[in-house]
Amino acid sequence: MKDLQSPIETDTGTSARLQRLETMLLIRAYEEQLVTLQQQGAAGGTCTSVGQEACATGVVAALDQRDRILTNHRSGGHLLARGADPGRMMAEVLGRIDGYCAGRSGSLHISDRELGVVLTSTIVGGELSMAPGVALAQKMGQGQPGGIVAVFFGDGAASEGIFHEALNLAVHWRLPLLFVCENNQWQAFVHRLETMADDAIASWARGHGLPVQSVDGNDVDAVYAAARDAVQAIRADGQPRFLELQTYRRRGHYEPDDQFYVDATELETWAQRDPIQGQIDRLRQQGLLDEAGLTAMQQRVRERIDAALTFAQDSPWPTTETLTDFVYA
Amino acid sequence: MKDLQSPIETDTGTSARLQRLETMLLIRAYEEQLVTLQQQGAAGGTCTSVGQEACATGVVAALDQRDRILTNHRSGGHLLARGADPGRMMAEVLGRIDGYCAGRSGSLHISDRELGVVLTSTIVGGELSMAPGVALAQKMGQGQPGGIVAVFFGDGAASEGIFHEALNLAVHWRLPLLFVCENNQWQAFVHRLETMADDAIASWARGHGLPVQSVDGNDVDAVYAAARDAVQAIRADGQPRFLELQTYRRRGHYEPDDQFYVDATELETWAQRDPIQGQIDRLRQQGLLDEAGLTAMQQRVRERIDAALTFAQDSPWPTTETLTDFVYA
Amino acid sequence: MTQMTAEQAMHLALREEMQRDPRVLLLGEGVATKNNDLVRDFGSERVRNTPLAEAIIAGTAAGAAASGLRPVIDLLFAPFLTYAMDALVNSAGKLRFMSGGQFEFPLVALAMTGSGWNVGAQHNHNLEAMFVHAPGLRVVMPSEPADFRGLLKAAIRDPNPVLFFADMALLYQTGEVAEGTDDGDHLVPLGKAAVRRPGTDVTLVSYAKTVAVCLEAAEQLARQRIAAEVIDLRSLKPLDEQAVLKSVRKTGRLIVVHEASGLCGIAAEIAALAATRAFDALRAPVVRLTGPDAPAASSAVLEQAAVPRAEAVVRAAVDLLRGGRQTPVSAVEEGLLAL
Amino acid sequence: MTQMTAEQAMHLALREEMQRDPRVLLLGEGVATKNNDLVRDFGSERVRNTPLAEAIIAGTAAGAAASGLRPVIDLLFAPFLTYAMDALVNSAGKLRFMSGGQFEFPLVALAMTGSGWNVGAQHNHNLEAMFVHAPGLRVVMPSEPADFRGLLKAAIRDPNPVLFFADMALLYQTGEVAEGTDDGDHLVPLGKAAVRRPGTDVTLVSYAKTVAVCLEAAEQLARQRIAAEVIDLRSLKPLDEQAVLKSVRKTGRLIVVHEASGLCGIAAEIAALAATRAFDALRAPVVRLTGPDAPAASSAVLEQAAVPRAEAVVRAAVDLLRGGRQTPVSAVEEGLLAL
Ligand SMILES: Cc1ncc(C[n+]2csc(CCOP(=O)(O)OP(=O)(O)O)c2C)c(N)n1
Ligand SMILES: Cc1ncc(C[n+]2csc(CCOP(=O)(O)OP(=O)(O)O)c2C)c(N)n1
Ligand SMILES: [Mg+2]
Ligand SMILES: [Mg+2]
Repeated sequence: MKDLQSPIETDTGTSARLQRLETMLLIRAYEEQLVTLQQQGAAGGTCTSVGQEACATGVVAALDQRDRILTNHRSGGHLLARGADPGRMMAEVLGRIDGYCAGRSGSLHISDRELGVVLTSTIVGGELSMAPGVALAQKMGQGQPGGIVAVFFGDGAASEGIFHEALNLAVHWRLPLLFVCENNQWQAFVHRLETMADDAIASWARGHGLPVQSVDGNDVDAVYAAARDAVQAIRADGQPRFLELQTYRRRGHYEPDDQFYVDATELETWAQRDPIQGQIDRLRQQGLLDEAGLTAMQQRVRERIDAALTFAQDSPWPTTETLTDFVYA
Repeated sequence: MKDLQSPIETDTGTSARLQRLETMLLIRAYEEQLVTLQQQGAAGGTCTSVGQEACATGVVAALDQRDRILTNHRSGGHLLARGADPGRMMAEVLGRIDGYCAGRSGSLHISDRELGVVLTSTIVGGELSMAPGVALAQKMGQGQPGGIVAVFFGDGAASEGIFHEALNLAVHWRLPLLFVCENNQWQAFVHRLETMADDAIASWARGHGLPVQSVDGNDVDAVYAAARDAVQAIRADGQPRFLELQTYRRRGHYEPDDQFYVDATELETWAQRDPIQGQIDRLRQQGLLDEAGLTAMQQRVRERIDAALTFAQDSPWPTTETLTDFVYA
Repeated sequence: MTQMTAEQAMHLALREEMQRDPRVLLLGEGVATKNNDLVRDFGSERVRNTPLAEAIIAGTAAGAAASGLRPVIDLLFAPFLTYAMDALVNSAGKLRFMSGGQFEFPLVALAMTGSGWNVGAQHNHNLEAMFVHAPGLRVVMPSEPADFRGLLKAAIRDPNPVLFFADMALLYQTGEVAEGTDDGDHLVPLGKAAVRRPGTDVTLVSYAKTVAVCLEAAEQLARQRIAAEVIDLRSLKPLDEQAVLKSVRKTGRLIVVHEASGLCGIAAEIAALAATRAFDALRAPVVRLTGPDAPAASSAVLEQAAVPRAEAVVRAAVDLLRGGRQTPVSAVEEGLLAL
Repeated sequence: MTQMTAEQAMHLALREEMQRDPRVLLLGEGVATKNNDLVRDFGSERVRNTPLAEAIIAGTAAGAAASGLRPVIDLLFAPFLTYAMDALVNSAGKLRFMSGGQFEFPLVALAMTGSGWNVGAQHNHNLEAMFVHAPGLRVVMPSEPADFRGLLKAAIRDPNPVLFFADMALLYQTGEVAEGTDDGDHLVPLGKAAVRRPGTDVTLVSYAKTVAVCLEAAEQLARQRIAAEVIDLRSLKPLDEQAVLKSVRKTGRLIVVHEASGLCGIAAEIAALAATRAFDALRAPVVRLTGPDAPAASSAVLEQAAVPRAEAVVRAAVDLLRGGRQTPVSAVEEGLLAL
């Protein structure tokens, strides 16, 4: 963390866009590896973000190292986009001591203070409850100068009362907080239209009087641009912004999940809008990516995931004498 | 409860308007009596609604006997407007067995099932959490045919997350529920503008997509008219409505409270807009009330309160053997 | 008799009670998705997917229960109950009393808890004791399929709010459940413990997954000619105090075993019961073998290590019979886990 | 030494700690209104009125605490903690552990509770045991002004989340508090009980308002030549187990007294402690005198009747010394209130 002010990625130029494609491929490969492990009985379930990779990638790319992130149960993308080591993440999923949380978290609450991914909670709305406090500390001088806070949550979380409380506090206390709602249309086993109006999330957020933008969450360039603007605005005036990213949860809620309850046509429609394939097509059309380049990228990703798996599986289990470590400070 | 469908008051004619004035006078006299008792050390504190009498009176007058009401800590007006016996209310405040809740409630949670004033909670937001369930039962055939539910709460309660959850559920499940926010500008010892935007309540409610109306809560005719329209609309389509009543808490939060924190000019401005004096002036101007009529009315009210006080003070204390009555069914 | 899992037994109970009483309805995040047979048979009014908002689910249940319905709400995992706490503790638990008996709250709140799925402490937290401490609530936590069914049926019929905790590790274990339609025989009344194994030397009191731990320990102890009596509490509130006291008066020795942490937990209550009401009969210190005062870890090794094991129970029982000793609050403290 | 009320002592502690450590801030509904001297001296950034929303107050405190601040939040009355339960139990209590020790949560949550104001069970509910049961939290509940100050100071300095319960009945009672600026002498460490009166015949363990009840009982017992030792727990978690065990080993008799209800309460924990770890020293049944398993009534008569009285403690102690007896869980059950 030498230059805190330099964004992890700086521009909308070719190398940054290729980098973001590679990030999305990494997220996909990582999560598919977890699915395989689960199917083999070698790991418990996880919440994957297959189909949502552009959300994590685009928003996190717009943040600086001095910024902080809060996330939830579906956090793999956010962590990897932030630069987390897939090996330590996988070790955590497998419950090993080299995991980011020494095996205490498992897949659902991985955080890494160093990376600025803090206080991950799997209580839906937990991240929303803590985010204003992190932003308040930032505002009161406890973070890196100029830093802001981004909080990722789902459309389901927006139904919890804490959503409303967090928005009101952030607006009223003028907290440097970016709300990022990944509206993936599902709330575990319930389609969101079963529990809220179609335009509910943006409209609820607007009721709080802060700037709200809805973006195609499957277009990483669009997500990046919107997030960059929002982040700049927050840095400029210190006040919160709201992004709704329209996307879709393509796998089940939690592995394994046969999705018997999902409308096949809807699923297929969104599969056609895959954020990774879409970006590959776009970069190809623009002449920025060729077959060799893509293959090399995929190769690098595969190698990282293989190495990660080896690392994770080689990591020791915690010993039972450490059962009560970390409870009290 | 012979004729469930007949409104407790039917019209906007003279006798109904005089009746509502008398109701307001009764509420004022009742609460002032409680203040006196508190000052004499004869009763604990209460939350009075001095200055807000038009809200309770206007809305409750628009309800039928078949309708149900949920209210909160500041419920004296709602109960009296509904026809509750001030004697039993006072007995409850004094902790006596003839109180509506056998002395278990005290001033803060008086309910009376017979009157349809149910589940009063002093947990701010508690009434909002239960109201959809009462309305659901109504919708599913457990209430009186055609009945609706009205829930009274404050501007402070609108800050609790449960407000948002209750609105979403009521809208999405199409519940016959009238939300009545008495925006009295105060949330205990905090002015509401310290914690929310000026237009917050209506704007939060509008985010949920239901019809919202803001009304002068110190004009009983206006409140009645708006409530009557809302109630009719709910009865017609079974869907929720939202009323915000702009008013002011003229006494402190809870007796005793010297209101050192209240802006004297603001208080005085609202005192000039007293709902009772305003209505007296209007009725006089319209030639519907003369001095003798008013004196007679005040006399009747005084007699009822005196009788209530005697009744309450004569009521026995609960015996300690009954300490654990009513816990389990 | 037929074999079914605890989950199937719960489903059967729901179906039977919905059949019997049209006021029973099922609310929760995904209940309609997961129970589409119930939607088919009882309609979408009575089986409702809710918004993702536990506070309003529980509040709605309280309001509906007081207004003539009999809601069963599925709050998924026990830690999510923290969002529903006001509705359960302050409304459902208190408003009958606070209204001088005007309202009743016949509702059931379902929640899963306990180790077995490596999901970590925000899904796995045995907080049943918190609700036992709160007035006006009832709490049950069965250990076998027949009781999952029978207690759920009784809970639905009870006029009080009941918290029904399902131990995750038991949900897919099978057991014998009586066949036939509902004729009351399959009810398990709240407040009745079951003696799972009679014995005369030491009383093992437990509930949920650790009942099996105690039975296994009793089996091992039998080989050492120690006759352990195993009591499955089933209801944590009302607690079958007489069953516990009777057994302790007989054996003179008491070991309480559960997965929840020890401080102010059920084992504390049972130990206190013995120390206050069966002191004269006690021949040795009471022993508590409980989970540690720590959140549950996700890592399988640690998750399992936090659950008291049969070996620890055996060792404690043998020690007691050898003449009493000072014993620990949690399974961890004395290294019993090392077994 | 100077005389002040418990409320003044808390205010002094807040002032001293805000002075000492610029990271300490005070958040809550009305805290800025009620403490305008603190606003004046420490600024409106550090003393903030919040929206009326306990969940976000507590969540914000958790987030801020993990990010370098040391928030003190005033949640007003204990039953309102039900709205803050997720933030306190699932976040502040667990996320240190769940993150493998990456975060700390140095926050203090204040709440008033207990009888004295006739405000009924939605303001008056002693639910401290719920937080004792939850891992990762500390819980204190002082009985006299010097401890209100000293424990609040220690709580603010503690790196863990601390629940600070203020017994309403004690808030305006005065007591001696040391003068002078903060030099550490006025800290009361968490986890240390105080022996309020030494004795050899029976141990009375209590906290908050019932400490005075026990002292009064001890006074009456002294007239009957019974020397009662009175222990004020002060911290409920960590619990000063050694202090309790030491006293019980000396007296052989234990009576635990508190206002909170009995089931899975602190008295259960203390009774269990004695039964598991001082059994050999016990010469009589343990006695619990607690509030009933019922919400608190508003009516003054009933509210007072729910609090254990000195007469009941005396009677129990005399009974124990006469040779042991079977005693009740709550003060109500055996009609002790009739005294
Ligand atoms: C308070 C709470 N309720 C329920 C759950 C179970 N649960 C986990 S994720 C989830 C769905 C969340 O939906 P959303 O917020 O849209 O996020 P998504 O999973 O779609 O990314 C549910 C119901 C939980 N973890 N916490
Ligand atoms: C959950 C909860 N938090 C705090 C309180 C304390 N309290 C009682 S009334 C009140 C103010 C409520 O404001 P509002 O909702 O506007 O109603 P008003 O009192 O103005 O009628 C507060 C903070 C409470 N009773 N419940
Ligand atoms: Mg979603
Ligand atoms: Mg108000």
